[in-house]
Amino acid sequence: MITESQKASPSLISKLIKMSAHQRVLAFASLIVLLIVFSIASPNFMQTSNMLAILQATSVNGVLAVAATLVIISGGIDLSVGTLMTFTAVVAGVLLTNMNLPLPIGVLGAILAGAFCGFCSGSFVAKMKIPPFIATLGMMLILKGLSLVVSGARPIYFNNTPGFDEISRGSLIGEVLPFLPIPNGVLILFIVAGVASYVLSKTILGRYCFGIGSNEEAVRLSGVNTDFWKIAIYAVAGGICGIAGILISSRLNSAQPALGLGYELEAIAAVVIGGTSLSGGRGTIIGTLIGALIMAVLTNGLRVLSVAQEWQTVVTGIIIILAVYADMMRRQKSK
Amino acid sequence: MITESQKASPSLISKLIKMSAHQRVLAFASLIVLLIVFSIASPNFMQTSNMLAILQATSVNGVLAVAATLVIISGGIDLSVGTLMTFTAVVAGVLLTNMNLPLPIGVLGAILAGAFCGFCSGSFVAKMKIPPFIATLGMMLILKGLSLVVSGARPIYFNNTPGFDEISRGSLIGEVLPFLPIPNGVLILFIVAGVASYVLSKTILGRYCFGIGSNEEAVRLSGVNTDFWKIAIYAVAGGICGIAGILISSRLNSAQPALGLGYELEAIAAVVIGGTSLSGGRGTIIGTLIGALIMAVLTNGLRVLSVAQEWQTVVTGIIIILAVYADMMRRQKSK
Amino acid sequence: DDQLYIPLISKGFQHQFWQAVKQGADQAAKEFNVRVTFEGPDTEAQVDRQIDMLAAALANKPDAIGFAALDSQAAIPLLRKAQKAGIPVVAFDSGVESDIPVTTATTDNLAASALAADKMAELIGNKGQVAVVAHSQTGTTGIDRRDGFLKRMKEAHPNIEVVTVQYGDGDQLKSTEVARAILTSYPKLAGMFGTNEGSAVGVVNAARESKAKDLVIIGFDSGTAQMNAIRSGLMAGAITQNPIGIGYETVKAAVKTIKGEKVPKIIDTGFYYYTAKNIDDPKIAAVLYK
Amino acid sequence: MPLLVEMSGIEKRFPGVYSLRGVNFDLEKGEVHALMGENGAGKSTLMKILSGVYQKDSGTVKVDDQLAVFDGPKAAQNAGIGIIHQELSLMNDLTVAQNVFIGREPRSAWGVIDEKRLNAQASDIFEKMNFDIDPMTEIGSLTVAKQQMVEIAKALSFQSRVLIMDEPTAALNDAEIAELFVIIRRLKAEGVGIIYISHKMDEIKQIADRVTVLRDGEYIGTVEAKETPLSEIISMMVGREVKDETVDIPDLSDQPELLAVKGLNRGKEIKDVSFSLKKGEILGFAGLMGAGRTEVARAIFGADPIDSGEVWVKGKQCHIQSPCDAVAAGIGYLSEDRKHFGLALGMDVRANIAMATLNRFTSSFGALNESKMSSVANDYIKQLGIRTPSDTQEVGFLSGGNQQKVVIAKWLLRDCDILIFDEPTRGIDVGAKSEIYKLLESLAKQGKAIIVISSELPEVMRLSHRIAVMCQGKLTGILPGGKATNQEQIMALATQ
Ligand SMILES: Nc1ncnc2c1ncn2[C@@H]1O[C@H](COP(=O)(O)OP(=O)(O)OP(=O)(O)O)[C@@H](O)[C@H]1O
Ligand SMILES: Nc1ncnc2c1ncn2[C@@H]1O[C@H](COP(=O)(O)OP(=O)(O)OP(=O)(O)O)[C@@H](O)[C@H]1O
Ligand SMILES: [Mg+2]
Ligand SMILES: [Mg+2]
Repeated sequence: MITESQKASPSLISKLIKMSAHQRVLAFASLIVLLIVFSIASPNFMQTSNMLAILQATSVNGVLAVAATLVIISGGIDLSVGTLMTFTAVVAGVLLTNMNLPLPIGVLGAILAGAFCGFCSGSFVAKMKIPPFIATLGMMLILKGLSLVVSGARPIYFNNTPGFDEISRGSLIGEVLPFLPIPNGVLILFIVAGVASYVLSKTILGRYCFGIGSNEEAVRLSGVNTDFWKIAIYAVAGGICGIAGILISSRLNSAQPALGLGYELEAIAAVVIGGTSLSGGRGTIIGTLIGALIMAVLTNGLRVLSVAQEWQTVVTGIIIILAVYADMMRRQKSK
Repeated sequence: MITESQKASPSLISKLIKMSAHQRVLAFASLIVLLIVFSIASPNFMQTSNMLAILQATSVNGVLAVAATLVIISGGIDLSVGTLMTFTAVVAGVLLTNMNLPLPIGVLGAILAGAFCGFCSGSFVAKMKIPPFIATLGMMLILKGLSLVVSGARPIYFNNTPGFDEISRGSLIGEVLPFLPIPNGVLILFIVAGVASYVLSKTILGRYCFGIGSNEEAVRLSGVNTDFWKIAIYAVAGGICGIAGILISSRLNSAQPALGLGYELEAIAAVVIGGTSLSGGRGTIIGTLIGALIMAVLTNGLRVLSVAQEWQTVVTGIIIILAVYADMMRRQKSK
Repeated sequence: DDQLYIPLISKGFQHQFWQAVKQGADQAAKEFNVRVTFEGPDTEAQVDRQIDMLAAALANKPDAIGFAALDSQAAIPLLRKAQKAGIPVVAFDSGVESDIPVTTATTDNLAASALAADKMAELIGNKGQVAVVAHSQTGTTGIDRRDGFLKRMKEAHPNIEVVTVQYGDGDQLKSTEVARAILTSYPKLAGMFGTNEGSAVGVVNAARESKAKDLVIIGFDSGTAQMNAIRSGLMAGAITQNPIGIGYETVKAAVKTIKGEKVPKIIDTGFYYYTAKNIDDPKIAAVLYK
Repeated sequence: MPLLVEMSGIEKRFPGVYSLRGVNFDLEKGEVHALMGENGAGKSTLMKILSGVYQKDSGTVKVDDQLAVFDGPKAAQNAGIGIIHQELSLMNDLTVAQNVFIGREPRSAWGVIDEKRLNAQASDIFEKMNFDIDPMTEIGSLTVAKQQMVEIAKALSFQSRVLIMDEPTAALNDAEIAELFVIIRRLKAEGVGIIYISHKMDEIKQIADRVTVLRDGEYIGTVEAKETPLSEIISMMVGREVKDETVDIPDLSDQPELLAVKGLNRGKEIKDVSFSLKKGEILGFAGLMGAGRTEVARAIFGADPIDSGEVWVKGKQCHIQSPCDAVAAGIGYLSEDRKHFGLALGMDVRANIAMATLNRFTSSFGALNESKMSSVANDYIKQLGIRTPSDTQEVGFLSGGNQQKVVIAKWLLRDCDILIFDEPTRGIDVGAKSEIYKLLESLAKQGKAIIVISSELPEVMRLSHRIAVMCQGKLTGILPGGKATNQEQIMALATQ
């Protein structure tokens, strides 16, 4: 574990820089600028504990954004990520608390439930030819209702499953490296992002994801079963939302059936800020990660500065526009 | 007025049927099916007063959806319609209540404020090359905050402006045709839709709207100042949101500064259910109107049937998917 | 069927507070053998959605209606319509600016959070910094609870500084994030007040995650997580209203009115401050929801 | 010889259009069978049926004497039938190699792609084709010609027994065409059957064994290519004889200068280009693929920003920042890539023809006069022979050549003083081509100044009063038109 993370760290940074140089992840610079500005504005901002809070805050939205990235690169959109997360959390609650099953089954159950819902959305899109917006909007409503139905409209607490909250809050890294108490939730986000990034760039699924997003008809004419792969992409995204479901319910030590609405916009925003095009065909996971971090830093920073809430939203809006504008400028110049 | 509406009514229906036959507005059939099913299921559904309630409920979302349709046909998206509506309502509140200005100024002020915000979004998109999703997401956040700032985070009541609530609640038609007490809000929706429909199909703005949505670069290389027209489209959409702002604040006799979040998804959903493609270049206002009606009928019908609220959302999700699926089927068959 | 039909239009649905109100209403429905439905919009900002719900409820020609107004004026035309149709209206949780409702079953949120302020002052020794995590900047209960707390602090405890009020929309995760940020910017913070279940649980989560030990936390409402926090001492105590009672009294008053009996103009369902000590008192336990 | 493919009695109907009626076609092993016909005759449709993209309404398809039913492109691929589509169908965001092997990536367990092998395999194919390209470049950044070469490479990589080429050379230059013919001859020797569609008549003589002609979706006949004179094939296609004159160069010495370009620079693509154009003159631009002709045109038109240089129109300097400015200054530009830059495919013929001139059809309040627009559109449909059921047909449903005619109509209607036509006859049939040549000549006679960029040397030589030759972003020389210049002189300047 130690060597793993020690190795990972420099290579990640060098990769970031390399990618940034490749004009792919220009949002990176905006993130740095934000961090610098907030550090200057508030001495409390650059504390370890606050940095951890930001990372922690990124974890759930980050995982959802990774899921959304896959779907968006393939030219679709997934509005159901938020309620899907909630639904899988409820499923985990039912399995672990109501049915008293062991932890791994709960986790697996949530991921499989997520993948199944994704499979359904994907089938609506691929087989029934329903526009992704509508298919996943419908799924979002269905899951919003089902979460309430399954949970009986009340939170399910994981009191039977000791250590459940450690999944997100504990720190495996911190145990071996006490000076780096990165919560597991963040570790999981990075693992999910790493795997997703690998899948996107190195596997068939990823290739078809880009291909379908770029020109679905061309891929189909090349003899690829695009329907199958589209469904697979939605199902994988659904499974990732299942991981987010575990993360959030572990953090709250309960499955909150009413949560999740509005999270989809935030996830999609992270994706787009990270440079992924909503029309499909291009995008990176690392960009998405940076997009999610930008949003978390922004929210946290403004809160730490105790900016009045109504102004927080105004400033957030302006900075999101400016951050993306800065990217556009750099991209144009580099051309 | 009488002859006007009497004339309009049959021609509207014949137009609807004709358009439906042209395989453009297939959602129409789904709407009819829904109406029939609910009438059979509940005797209370087909009352005049309930029909009026449905129309009333459609009015605000319908106007927002018309605004969203313009932007979507031009290949963009407008996430700010909901908070833009709220912001214009607050502007009207400030003008009419806080500053005690006469009614027409308040109405005009709201519409102009909307158009100005749309102009800003449009400029972000056209001049700063920011993806529409981000530009309007930023605008949405800015306006959400500004509404709270300007209103002092509390509702502004229109108690100084007697008759303000008549704008939406009164019934000009009802005064001349007592058996048809259609609220003015609905009348305004139909007028807005009619004008928008005319603009889209018969004017240069509409033609460029379709052209830019279909292939922006081709239009630009035809020597058209696409930036100008894109900004114009967003500005017009913003102005229409201003009308929605007047409608909602008149209906509530107050400007509610926290309203509006989430309304953008509903408006976009109505647009897409109505057969407009999110990738731009095709769509109709009449489809949008029907999409908005489908959503309102669905919500109202399930409520009148006293379906438990958690199941209402589930059923809504399923029916939205099925309605769009039915369209797809018909469209394919007619091919 | 000749069962009486009483729809309740509330301010919310998924939130535990409203589910508790629903529970009380269902309880009364069983007791008086009436049919009750319960609906509410997704957020307390959606005033127009609530009016659409009210309109749909009226279409069903109910025998009475329970209504918790999101805005004190917006629904008045529809309520007039109900009055014309002879449908009695029982207001609950918040009143409307009209004499149409036969009664209002509610608690005084201002007084309840003033009590929270007093308890907070007592626990932190009448001086220091405190912060508020509120659940709504525009909803009536949110405003009342925030203002009740702020006003009382200013008037009765001048040595205590309320350093910031921030809003987490009653969403546990968001409130956690908000509270953590507050703890970062005010390391010397002595106490925090969460104005509803989601906010209070968020504050507890944040205190746990950032290992803030000596923070005095006072919450509002109940729910398993909050009650556990109180039992374990993480949270000093919380104010609770009687949501089950509100639901119950609303239906009961409606039934009475339909039968022609008189009801008082205001039904105060009361509020309590509870701590680890009295949480199991039968009187308190009865008003807490899990 | 055994028949590889035998199609008989093929019918296909689209809403409002009878695309194919009872067409017969067969293909032998090792032959090149050319499929000819005017724009909209049904060639592409027939080939899409053979490759499983469309389903036929009736008729039979036999492969190796076995009845075959292709319900999708995969089924046709499995039967050994490969196709290069007329319209490029590539994934712009993927690299060249990724495009070529989409669906057939070399992979290990878990679906992990062996990117190195992928690129190596692609390099192999390109090497065999004598096509110099880095397999790792993104498709979207290539010129149309290079994209076309990638399409060809992709089709070759399937190693099909039947290879359909639907206008593979429309975007190619003589050099690449020669390269392609080498490949075709090699495949032929290997026993591959090739179906070849092209509007470049001289290619037929060079490469085809047999020729089948379609007209209006009907089967006209099959002839031996070697024994049949071109004029006969053309009259089979067009139903009449096509005569084309050679250019007669007018004396323009006393004509005013309409356009002057001075010291144009843009990155590596355009290096110090200067030339001028007189009223009534047709200036041809020749050069190899990537010579920078398109870039010059786009720069003059304001479609791309320039680094330095001046554009003078009618003796006045114009600061052209955007196409909008250019059109206002009287410059029109017909792009070489109709699909991306010329047409709104989802809109109807009428709207596309009027796209550059909408404000001429507006009355008060910006309302459009549809009937006027319709009558104008119909004039052009007649004049250019655009094959469409009506002026309200979606342009995307027209055949490739007819789409091209719609773009031409758009610029004719705009009536600019200076017209830049970039590959104007791409995909246009012989009959229509000579009509368009005559049209350009008459426009010049009316006093317009015209630039024609073309990769077909005969076309440049047929049309131009003067011929500008470009090489690697530089204008290497301007030659006189007509008989005074021969191909070798042009090629010498183009390959400096
Ligand atoms: N998908 C479609 N929908 C409607 N009509 C179509 C469709 N595809 C082709 N057509 C029509 O069928 C006819 C034949 O078209 P096709 O593309 O086969 O012509 P072509 O011979 O390849 O012409 P070109 O030389 O211009 O490429 C044309 O009139 C065209 O408009
Ligand atoms: N969109 C683009 N992105 C990057 N490079 C491009 C792009 N378009 C053209 N180029 C490059 O610019 C140079 C000039 O291309 P251009 O298209 O102007 O040549 P051309 O003379 O018109 O040739 P042809 O049209 O025959 O390909 C080439 O090196 C080409 O690779
Ligand atoms: Mg063709
Ligand atoms: Mg070119």
